[in-house]
Amino acid sequence: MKEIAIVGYQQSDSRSDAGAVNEVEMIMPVLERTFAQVGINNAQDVDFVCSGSCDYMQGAAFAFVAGVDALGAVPPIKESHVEMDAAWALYESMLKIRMGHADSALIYGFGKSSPGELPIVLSQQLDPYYLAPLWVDTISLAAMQARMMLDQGLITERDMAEVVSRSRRNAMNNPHAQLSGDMSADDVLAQETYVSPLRKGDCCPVSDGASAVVIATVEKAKEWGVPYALISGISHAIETHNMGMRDITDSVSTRIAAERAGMKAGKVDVAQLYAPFSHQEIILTRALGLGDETSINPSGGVLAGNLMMASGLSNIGEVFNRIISGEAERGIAHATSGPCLQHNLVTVLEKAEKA
Amino acid sequence: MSQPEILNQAFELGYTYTRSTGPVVGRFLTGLKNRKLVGIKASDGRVIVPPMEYDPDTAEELSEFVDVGEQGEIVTFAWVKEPREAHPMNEPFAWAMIKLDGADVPMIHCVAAKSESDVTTGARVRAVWADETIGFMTDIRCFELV
Amino acid sequence: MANLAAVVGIGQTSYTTKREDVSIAGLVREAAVNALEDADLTWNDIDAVILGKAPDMFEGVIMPEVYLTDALGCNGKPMIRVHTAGSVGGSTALVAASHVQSGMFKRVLTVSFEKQSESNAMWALSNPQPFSTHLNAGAGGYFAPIIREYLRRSNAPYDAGIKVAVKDRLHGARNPLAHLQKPDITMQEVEESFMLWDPLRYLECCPSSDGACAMVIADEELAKKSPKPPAWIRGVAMRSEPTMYAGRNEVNPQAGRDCAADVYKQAGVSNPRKDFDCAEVYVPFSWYEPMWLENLGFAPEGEGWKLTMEGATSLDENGDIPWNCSGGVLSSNPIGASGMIRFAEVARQVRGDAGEHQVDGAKLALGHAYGGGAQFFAMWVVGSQKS
Amino acid sequence: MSEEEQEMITKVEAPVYLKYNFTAGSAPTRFLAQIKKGVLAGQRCPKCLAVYIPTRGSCGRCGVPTVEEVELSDKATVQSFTIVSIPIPNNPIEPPFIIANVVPDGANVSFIHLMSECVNEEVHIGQRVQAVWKPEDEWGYSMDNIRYFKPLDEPDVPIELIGKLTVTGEEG
Repeated sequence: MKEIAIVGYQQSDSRSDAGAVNEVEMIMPVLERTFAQVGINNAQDVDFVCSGSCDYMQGAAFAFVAGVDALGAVPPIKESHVEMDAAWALYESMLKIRMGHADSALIYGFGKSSPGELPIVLSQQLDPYYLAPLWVDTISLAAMQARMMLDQGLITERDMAEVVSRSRRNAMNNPHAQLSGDMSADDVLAQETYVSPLRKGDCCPVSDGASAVVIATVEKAKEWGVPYALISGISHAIETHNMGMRDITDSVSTRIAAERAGMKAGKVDVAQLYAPFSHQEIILTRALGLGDETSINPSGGVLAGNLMMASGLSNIGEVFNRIISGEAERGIAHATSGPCLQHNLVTVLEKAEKA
Repeated sequence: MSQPEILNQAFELGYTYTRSTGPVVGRFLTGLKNRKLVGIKASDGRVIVPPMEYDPDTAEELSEFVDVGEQGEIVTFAWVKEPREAHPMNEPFAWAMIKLDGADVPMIHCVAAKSESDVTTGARVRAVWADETIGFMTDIRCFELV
Repeated sequence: MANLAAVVGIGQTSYTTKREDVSIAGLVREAAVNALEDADLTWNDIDAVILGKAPDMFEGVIMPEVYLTDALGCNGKPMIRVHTAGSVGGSTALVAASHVQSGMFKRVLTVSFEKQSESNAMWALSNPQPFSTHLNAGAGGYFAPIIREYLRRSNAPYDAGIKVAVKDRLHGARNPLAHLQKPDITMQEVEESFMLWDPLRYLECCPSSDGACAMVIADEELAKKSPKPPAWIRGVAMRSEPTMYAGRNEVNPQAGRDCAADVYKQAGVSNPRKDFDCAEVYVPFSWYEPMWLENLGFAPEGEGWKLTMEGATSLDENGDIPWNCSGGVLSSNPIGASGMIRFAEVARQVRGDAGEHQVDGAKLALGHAYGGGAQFFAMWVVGSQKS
Repeated sequence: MSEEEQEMITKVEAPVYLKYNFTAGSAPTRFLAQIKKGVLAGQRCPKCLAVYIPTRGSCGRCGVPTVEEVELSDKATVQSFTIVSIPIPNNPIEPPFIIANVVPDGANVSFIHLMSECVNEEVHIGQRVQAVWKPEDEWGYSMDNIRYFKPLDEPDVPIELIGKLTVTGEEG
């Protein structure tokens, strides 16, 4: 099977409000930087393009069609789209390369979530008969999950606050982060509760932005002559939509995905976990069996800026960055979808052997 | 090129949506209309309320309905200090997962309470019915502490 | 080279204006169960589910794969949701095929659906956006001017569209699943139907349907063991181009031509009219048959309408290259599923399992879908033989 | 049959309305700021030099931002059209009416707008038209400042030149 590498990654700033910039205007600068990083001109220089977005973020049907306007798709290109986080667009691109129909692919994700009331928008993901009509927002669902963990003694509020503190501090090194700063766990605990037991700091912000990744066969990566990291495994799994039927203090599907992706085959130096709420990072860390040897969310993770439909892809890019910089040799990137970690994807990245 | 001003305009995206329920969801909603709660038995015998159409573990179609009580116990909850406009309650309230008597799987609904400190995991609650029930999820106006 | 993959199970719902007896999950489930039964498989035999549908706003359920997990037996398995506008049913089938062709999966289920009646919207999703003119009169309003330009270029007789409208409804009358059942339709009836978007009459336009379509796609080894003949996937291609750019050929889009050339090359097709036994092509408005006959190389540019008028595309007239034997999009249109129905119907043909609309001895067939402003294309070629 | 079964619920009304604060993109905003002043402003692609109106932010062909503003004529050519016989939701205009794809002089792409003051059956591809504006005090950030396009008494534009005229209406 052809080895596949990631060769480029760029992200926009994560902003609470992208202002006048529309979707195509948000995507273009990110793509431009990605192309420059890889040393290619535009989407014509890759064999396949796949994007991830969701119409309901900005509130317009066919939002992804605008994305095609950023690609220079004349002559026409091989292109597809998932109404999911772009990490799944990367997954689709991997299939395309593995089947021999592409040697390289551009993947991008974008979301302008600020125009709507995101936690309420996402309530309409839920069961359309039993839950969507109640407008149960995503923060409240996560708060119930957190309380269950607190009640069962699986975590403390301080554990959660420490996740937040580390995120904000790590984000100080991330120029694209929306929330960063030298915030201690005590500072977090000093915040009043928001949707109890969650504090504002426990919740990811609402963000606008985009990110892009280029992947290619190792042969192609070498031809391009750019640093690359290997994608040694990728897998995902979804769970029942009835939260009452899941153990929401655990993430079974994350564990399944990590096993299938071969995470356990080696040491994990870095893990970028898509945890929109502080306690979910703890769930994921435990589900994956990660210990002290693993640096968790060095970018700050989505608590420092949550690009809906793109942050899962960004996580893959952030691990890539740390491998090519030499900070890490092996890492995993996680993406999630659905309420309370219903659907999870795990990618394993590794340092390439010296060519 | 001068720096563009920002042009904003509020708009509402929406449709009326008339949903056909199918027999399982329809049976539950019919129960609500009659102020009764009904669950369904999963392949492993657990009683799920509201009833799911398909078993999460075996993917089999489910059909064995079971009546459950209108009282239950809070499994976990979230306290909403500032209800959002779309929320079913205007005053501070709790979202809760509630395991009804006779059910094994908790359902999600809201719980009316004066303050967060009144609500606890394990607390007993009872369904409060809307003045008029029409066969919709909001026929349960909320749950209240017993 | 891609691993071999084949369609080993096909399931559809019947298509109708409103499926009032099922939930959204129930609708999707029905097609999926039919596909599993057709393949003589159970839920445990499925390794992943690939779901497709057009905009979530049709049902108002955001990212519905999240809610449909249990209906599709997907708990613990991979689930992916594709959305490429009107071409999505075709694109979804291609993404499903790639799961197997990549060698990463042995057997997957793919499902696409639309329960668009739920939205009660008159012209699907044409609600106004701020700062733009509110002249959106539905898809017909968008495509009618393009059709007018085709008429100008080709000098096609005014009734070529009418002929397609009749032909596809007569085909649909052979297909018990088709939404419109009009066995007695006449040219006169179509011609006298209300002119909606000149030159498109009411009966030259697709209906709006609820429905779902599903397929099981398996690798070579499992396909060989399948109880019914597999439909081997001989070529897969997709192409996209922007909605609008200076000099864009909207009548005969390059993306469609390029996509066809790509898929033909894979399948060893040099003369599509001769090499294919039939085709299912996305024709939501009658005139798109002659337009796509040209775009897909079945006829020289400007002459697609001649095939239509000669009856070459008609099963009832013993045409040499029947198009849309199932009745096509003109007979059933659950938008998100419409592309997959095309792909599934050609698989039925080469499996010899198309019932009253079977083309005798069909061995090689083209499935086609398009979407957006005729800018997204998905195609596959299936055959009764591996090569 | 029990009473309960007789009244089985089979459907529910479940409206979903979500509020958004729509923001025009920055390139669209520049177009809208001009049309508020009664000016049809196109934007030129720096690579292929095509002029777009109304711009969406990029040249679809090249995938780059359209930056340079180009003032266009309000005279235009009909690229194609349809006669619509059904009402548009949320639009008071009464059918039958003509929606035409018109290319303003100086632009290379068309946009759709209404045509009026014409005999519907006589509208044709290549026909010359001109914008009829609303009174100035009604102008806002909208293409609707143009009420409709009306026929001009000028010779038709040859097919191969549609979308290629300069801002003065000459062969580009």
